[in-house]
Amino acid sequence: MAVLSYIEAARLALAEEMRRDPMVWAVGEDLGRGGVFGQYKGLIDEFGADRISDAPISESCIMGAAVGAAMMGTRPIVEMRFSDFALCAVDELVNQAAKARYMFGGQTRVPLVVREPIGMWRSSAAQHSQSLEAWYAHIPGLVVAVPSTPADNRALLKAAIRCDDPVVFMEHKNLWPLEGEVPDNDEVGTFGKARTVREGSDLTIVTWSACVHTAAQAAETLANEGIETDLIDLRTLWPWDREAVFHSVGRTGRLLVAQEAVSVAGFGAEIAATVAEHMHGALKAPVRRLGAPRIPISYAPVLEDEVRVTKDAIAAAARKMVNDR
Amino acid sequence: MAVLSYIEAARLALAEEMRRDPMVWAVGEDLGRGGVFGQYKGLIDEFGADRISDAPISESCIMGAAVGAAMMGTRPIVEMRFSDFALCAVDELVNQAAKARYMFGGQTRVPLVVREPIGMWRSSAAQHSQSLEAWYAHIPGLVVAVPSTPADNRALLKAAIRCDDPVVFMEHKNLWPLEGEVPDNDEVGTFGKARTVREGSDLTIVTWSACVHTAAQAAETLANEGIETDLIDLRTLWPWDREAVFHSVGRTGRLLVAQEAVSVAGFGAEIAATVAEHMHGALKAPVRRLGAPRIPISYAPVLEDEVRVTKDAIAAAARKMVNDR
Amino acid sequence: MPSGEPVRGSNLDIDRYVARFRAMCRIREFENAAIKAADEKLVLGAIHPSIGQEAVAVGVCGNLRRDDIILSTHRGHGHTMAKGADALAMMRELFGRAGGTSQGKGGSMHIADFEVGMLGANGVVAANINIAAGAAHAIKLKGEDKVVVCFFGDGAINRGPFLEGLNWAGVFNLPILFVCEDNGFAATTRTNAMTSGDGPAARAEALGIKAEIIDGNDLVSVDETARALLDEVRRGTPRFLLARTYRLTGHTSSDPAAYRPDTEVQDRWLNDPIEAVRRILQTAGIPDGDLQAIWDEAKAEMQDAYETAKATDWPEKSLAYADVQDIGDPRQGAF
Amino acid sequence: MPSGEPVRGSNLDIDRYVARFRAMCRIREFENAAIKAADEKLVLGAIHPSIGQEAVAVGVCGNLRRDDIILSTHRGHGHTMAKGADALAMMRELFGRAGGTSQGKGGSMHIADFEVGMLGANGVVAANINIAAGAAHAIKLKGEDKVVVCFFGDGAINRGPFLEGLNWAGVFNLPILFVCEDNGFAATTRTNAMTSGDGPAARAEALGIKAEIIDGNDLVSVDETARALLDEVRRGTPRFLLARTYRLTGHTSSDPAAYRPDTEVQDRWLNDPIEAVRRILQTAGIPDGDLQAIWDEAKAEMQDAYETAKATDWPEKSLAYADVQDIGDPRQGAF
Ligand SMILES: Cc1ncc(C[n+]2csc(CCOP(=O)(O)OP(=O)(O)O)c2C)c(N)n1
Ligand SMILES: Cc1ncc(C[n+]2csc(CCOP(=O)(O)OP(=O)(O)O)c2C)c(N)n1
Ligand SMILES: [Mg+2]
Ligand SMILES: [Mg+2]
Repeated sequence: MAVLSYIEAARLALAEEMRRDPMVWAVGEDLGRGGVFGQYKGLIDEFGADRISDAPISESCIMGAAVGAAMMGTRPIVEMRFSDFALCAVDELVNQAAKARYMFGGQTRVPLVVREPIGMWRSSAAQHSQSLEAWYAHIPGLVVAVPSTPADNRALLKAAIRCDDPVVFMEHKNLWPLEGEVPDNDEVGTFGKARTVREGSDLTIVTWSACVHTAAQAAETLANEGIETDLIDLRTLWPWDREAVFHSVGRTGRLLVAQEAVSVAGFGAEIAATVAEHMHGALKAPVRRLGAPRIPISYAPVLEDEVRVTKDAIAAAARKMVNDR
Repeated sequence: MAVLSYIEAARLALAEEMRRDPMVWAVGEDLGRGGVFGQYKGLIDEFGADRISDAPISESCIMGAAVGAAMMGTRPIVEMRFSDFALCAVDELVNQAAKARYMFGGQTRVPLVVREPIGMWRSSAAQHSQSLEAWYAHIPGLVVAVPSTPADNRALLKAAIRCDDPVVFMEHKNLWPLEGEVPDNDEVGTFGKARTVREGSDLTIVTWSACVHTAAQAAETLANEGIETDLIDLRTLWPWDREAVFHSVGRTGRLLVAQEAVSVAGFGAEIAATVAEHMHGALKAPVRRLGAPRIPISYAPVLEDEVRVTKDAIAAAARKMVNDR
Repeated sequence: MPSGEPVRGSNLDIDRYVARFRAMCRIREFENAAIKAADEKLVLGAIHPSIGQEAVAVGVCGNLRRDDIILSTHRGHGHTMAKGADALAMMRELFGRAGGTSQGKGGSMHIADFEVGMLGANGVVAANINIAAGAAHAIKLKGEDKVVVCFFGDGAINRGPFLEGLNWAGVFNLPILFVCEDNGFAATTRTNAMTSGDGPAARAEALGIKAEIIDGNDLVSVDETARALLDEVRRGTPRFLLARTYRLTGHTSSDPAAYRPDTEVQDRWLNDPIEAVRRILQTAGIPDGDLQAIWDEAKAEMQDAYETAKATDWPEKSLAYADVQDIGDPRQGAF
Repeated sequence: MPSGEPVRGSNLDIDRYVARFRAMCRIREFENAAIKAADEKLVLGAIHPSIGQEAVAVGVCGNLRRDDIILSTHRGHGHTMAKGADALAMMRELFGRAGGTSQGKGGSMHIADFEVGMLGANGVVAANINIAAGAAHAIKLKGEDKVVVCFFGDGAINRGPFLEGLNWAGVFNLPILFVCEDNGFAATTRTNAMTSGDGPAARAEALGIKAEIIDGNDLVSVDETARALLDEVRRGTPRFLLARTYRLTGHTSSDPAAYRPDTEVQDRWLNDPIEAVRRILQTAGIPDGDLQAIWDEAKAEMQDAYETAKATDWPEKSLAYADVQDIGDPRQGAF
């Protein structure tokens, strides 16, 4: 076990996969100098400018070209810098990458990894802070990964690179410096396999990405009050680990979903609805969602904080669910 | 009361609003010749080429220019032709139009109507058939309208044109020829006000757009079996009429949501989750969703039909909910 | 600029041009059969015939290897056939039947045949430009000597991907030939009315891609110019070809094209690219009977394709769930 | 091409240039104060200083009426001040405080002041180009005689909106001046390494927008060229101005810009546009003490702005829910 940061773990995964498979290459703006957050730092020295490729400010061509390059047998990783900028390349991702294999009757495959850093990152404001994972979960053909730890970032990025279908890989900007243990073995993650962060019998909290850590703090607080949380980190939203959630709710009888994204039509709705459909009889309390209000994200810290799902909000909601017996 | 088709009702609304307000104008490809479905036929003769304006094949500029023109006090209606092509203009709609008013601290407004014809239209295949209303409902700043009748198409399009915020106006391509009574008065619709299509006490079916008609047929079948449906047409998804749904489910104790869109992370999840959160105690059966499987839409009719939510599927699901007492 | 066999006059490479004449007749008759099927509601989706533009497809693709790559547009039948796709499989695709090139899942607007290097038509105007640049990018990364040809229309030059894709090809020096088929129209709109500046070639050159402008209805100049440009492309320089032509039918098979005078269309029919080749071959001494026989054969072949497609079964329903993605249950949450 | 007052030599319009010198000093010192605040974590979001590019903002905006319109980029402080926005309100916006131009909701990358016709910086490169074309479109539809100026960088010419927006302006003949500030860099990348062809002006002309190329660090030529172009624009012809300049700081205030040699930057400092104006005014007989006093005043003003902003309250929390949209409850489903 080595201790690595979330960003180092991603760099390691990239380097390992690029060594393993000469068809893997990355392209995006400023990658030659390490990328905007340093996710590619140093890689150009080992792999050269063809495989750690700079790009013009052409998001739709970065994505579209990657689709063509993937159909021709290479395995491109495209860097969107901020997930918000991927909105300049939605036709390429949703109409082209996601549908090519199906639309052409299985004649081709699009092994493409789209790295989209998501989430609030102090005072980045409305166009650099969004979390739109629900959008991509809604699109047939796309895999959606939302890692929350260094170990998962490495394992899931490796899985994404080896996946023969397009993967929207959403790293949370606030997690870059987060440190954690990363196994020394060459572990490759499994899509659709949730992680139980802690076990408990009073309620189930389902979450993903950076919100996992907020929820873990809330669970700590709750534990001190004698409320035991079964905390589930979904890791991927498509596929998502329904069985793990059903199993947990079957034991706790209570589901709380916590998400950073806007709650309305967020992925939390899918989880809550699915549990309500399939586990109605097992519920001791109504399912419950927490998420951002339906407002753009502000620049001023005090206003930005208004959309945050806090540890206290999670603990309060959990408390209410458990105590309203 | 005059009988008009869905497409005629839209043309009427447009003409009425353009006569009323000289700042209203429409822009899109081929509008001068009436638009791809004839939604603008004849309007250029009355309003001229400046107000029924052709456009280059430049979706991102059609949308982006409309944002600028709206901030300068005009009221543009942009025609996206197929909602699928609006994916070439997502930055302009989501990062710019939806956020400008907020991001600039209320200094400006973006009175913009984005017409996005949605839905399956025999053998239009993967890139001309999508229903992505859930995406826009997830975006703060956007209104989402999904009319199902000629009367609503007229009244809601007029409301959209008069709205001072951006409205994503989704007409269903299969409904263009649908005829229905349209009031002679100058009725302007209200966003967030659902329509009760038929009343019943056994279960509530919530739906919108073309699926309303499929659900109505199912309700007819169910009625013959003695199952009375409270059928609700939401008309708009943001805002959506929570109170109407709560009120109905309060009486029936059963909620079935039917949608043409992909079920996973579709707007039906929002409705089912909300009802499960707030009306748990009133439910006689688990909430239930019907929607398309998570596959792209095929060209071949037999394959295209595999993603359709049919009258029979709705009736079967309803029957099961009512009979599993 | 043209190189290779001189073809006008006495020592015309007759076999070459007879073969191209046949290819053009086959495309023309494929389109005619498809239009008939659409009128009869046997082909249910919209189709965009390439009648009048056959010389571009045949002239360019006639200079490609089987392992070279092309990408096309909504108006893609001609390109696809010219690259070597099977007409019956294509017809079955349009009919949405089993054995279609894409198993009936794509239809006309997504016609594709990866076996012959045809990476797909596209329902989104100009979307193929970026994808084509990427295909060429992969070829360069792999060190292969294939080339990519990207066909698009004059309306596509007003979408962002035209700038982004051509700039990309120039920056990375990719083996790609951009072929703009200027047929004067973007759906019901005369393209020049919505285009500022001197058009496709001027834009390409401003993006660092040298351009040639030719009469796209003249098979000989398409053939010779394409051959010369593809030589350069194969050596690693992206190039641009603007082929002026005319869309003799409506935008789709159901478009009466009332927005243009009949006289204009009648004049353009006098410039039918197939008749032009026929005249060249007649002058070169081929008996017209032989040429008419070739055309009749093409017609018969496509009528057979129509009948066979019509008699073919629908695809297996289970195919609806095939080739979505390797993981995840597509039925989840649906019914 | 330049028109109006001759300014070099004896009969220099002194007051005009003293005013512009002051405007440039104020921008420079605003940026310096903002950088200091960012270093001290008083300004929390990223800021993109325009140090070294002041002559473009001041030279162009100095020829605009208050009711004319500008749109800017992530590097928008200079343009916004040059158009007449209040420096203290801007500083408060960067600090995220009450009384900011956008009430603290937008910050540096969304700086805007609609009162003075500044319709916003933009966090998305090139997104302002289409919006600006639309603003000009509205002006034309309303029959007003305002003009729009759209500022963007050399990196923005590789995004689709550059093509779509310029084509739009040409097709509809809109009153808009596109100003490309070529500072040689797109973030950490030398723009020319990722740009094919002859650059911004060549692309603009291929799109039917006539272009002028000038030294953007020479206030006089920016002023005179902009004045001449804006005359044409006001008469209804879109025009393009390419201003060559240099970004003297890093991309953001926290970018050490290690990707370029110090010597390059040192050389460029010798071409500081503010010092150039100072020299012109000295030659024209203005005592250097007077000029230094103007600069010192600017510095004092911005230090005050910094202190005042620092002492200003945060915005009311309730503002988070204001100005979302007129209907719908934004709290629904959240907590
Ligand atoms: C992004 C996008 N916008 C609009 C359309 C609708 N559309 C299909 S074909 C067409 C005209 C294209 O003109 P051109 O590129 O010249 O090709 P042609 O039809 O003339 O072969 C349009 C507007 C589309 N398919 N995609
Ligand atoms: C669509 C988009 N892609 C990438 C970015 C990240 N980004 C911000 S500024 C910048 C460089 C822009 O260069 P240029 O247009 O020359 O402006 P400059 O910074 O030199 O003033 C980049 C890549 C962005 N904001 N938007
Ligand atoms: Mg055309
Ligand atoms: Mg620059």
